[in-house]
Amino acid sequence: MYLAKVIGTNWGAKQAAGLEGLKLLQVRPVVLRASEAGATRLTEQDCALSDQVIVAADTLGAGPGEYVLVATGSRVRDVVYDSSRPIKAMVVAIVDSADIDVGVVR
Amino acid sequence: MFLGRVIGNVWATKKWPELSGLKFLVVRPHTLAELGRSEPPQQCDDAVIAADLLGACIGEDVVLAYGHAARAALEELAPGAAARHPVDAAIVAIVDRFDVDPEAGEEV
Amino acid sequence: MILGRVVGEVWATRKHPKLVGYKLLVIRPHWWYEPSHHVGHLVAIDAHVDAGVGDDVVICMGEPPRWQSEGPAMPVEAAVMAVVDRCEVDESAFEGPRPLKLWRDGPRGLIVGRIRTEGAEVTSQAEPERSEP
Amino acid sequence: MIRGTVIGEVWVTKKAPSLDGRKLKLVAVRGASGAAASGRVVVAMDTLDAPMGQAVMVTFGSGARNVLRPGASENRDLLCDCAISQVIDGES
Repeated sequence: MYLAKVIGTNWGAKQAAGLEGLKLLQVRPVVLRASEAGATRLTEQDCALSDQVIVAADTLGAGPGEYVLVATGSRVRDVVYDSSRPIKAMVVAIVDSADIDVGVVR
Repeated sequence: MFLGRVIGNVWATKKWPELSGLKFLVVRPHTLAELGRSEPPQQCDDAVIAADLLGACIGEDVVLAYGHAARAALEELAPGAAARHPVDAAIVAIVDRFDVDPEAGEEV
Repeated sequence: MILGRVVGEVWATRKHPKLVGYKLLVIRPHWWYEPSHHVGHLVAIDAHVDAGVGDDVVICMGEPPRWQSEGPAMPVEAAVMAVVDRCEVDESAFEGPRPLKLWRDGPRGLIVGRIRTEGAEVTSQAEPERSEP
Repeated sequence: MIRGTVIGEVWVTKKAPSLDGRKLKLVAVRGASGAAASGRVVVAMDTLDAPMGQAVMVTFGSGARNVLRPGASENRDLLCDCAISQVIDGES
């Protein structure tokens, strides 16, 4: 699972049958970089966003700008949805706050 | 999967229980350039430890299976145990001969 | 799937029982695909396609190759699934910040040209993002 | 699943049975900073007839096989690890 920020959504009339009724969210995985010396808490500025954009299925109604937890893999899909869905990434939590030990990151 | 040459052995007495009975070899992957020329690989900057169930010896060229394929290799030879083998590389073939031309198919 | 060129073949009598009856082909991948350990090649089984050395082929990776024969999974990670006749790429793929890299001439029969891009216009109003570090 | 742009096509005749009748498209993966930003290209099986230059969504592994034949247990042998799962009409 990884932290990611929701940047939008995409839709299309022609799509795989298994996507029926699924809300799709475009997310950018969070990349932690070492913050300046002396900083005790990581702020949003320290969370850079990867250039990669992943499309994840969403069951919780997360909106653009929110930070979410994304889980991937067929095992998770079979639990959250069912084994016939053509998806591999799912939003499994909307993050209220995250506390990361600055020391470990530096 | 990729080709490599066996360059050493690894013995370990203290190890994960499922690994007992498995032989481990040190395999150096062949780069594409080395596959083209016949002379042996020079410096060794990368080595993989692979489980060996076929009895490969030092100096032999082998085909290495990696990841899920490695565990699938163990399934056949140790039925039912593969799921518990914490192994990510296994030797699946001992090469008699390989014939590689990295330039094959180039418009000449 | 990835595109690659068959640059060689491997013969092995002492091999894993599940590999008996399958040709082992040495593949040099085209463009961006980076095989593990940067060895620049990968070995794939020939899934009933009978590709020869010098052919450009389409290779399927991951789980499907392991279930190409009955019974327990085969110890493989890649299977040749088709021989490429012709491959067409739009010129635009060779521009931009990270253009498509070709291994020398790329797949044989590669035609590069400006392809009519009459695809639907994407109404893209991506949210203004902070610039990347 | 990732977003990409259809940049090309691959024609094959000698092929494994699971491919019959389906097209193979070349999709350039699109990063956050614009088209084909990541330089990565994948060969994706296309059952939705996505035209050249079209923005599409691509899914991998068992997701791709579910595009062709839903139901994970009986499509493991389908030789496909990447498939176009949506022709993107719009993004926000």
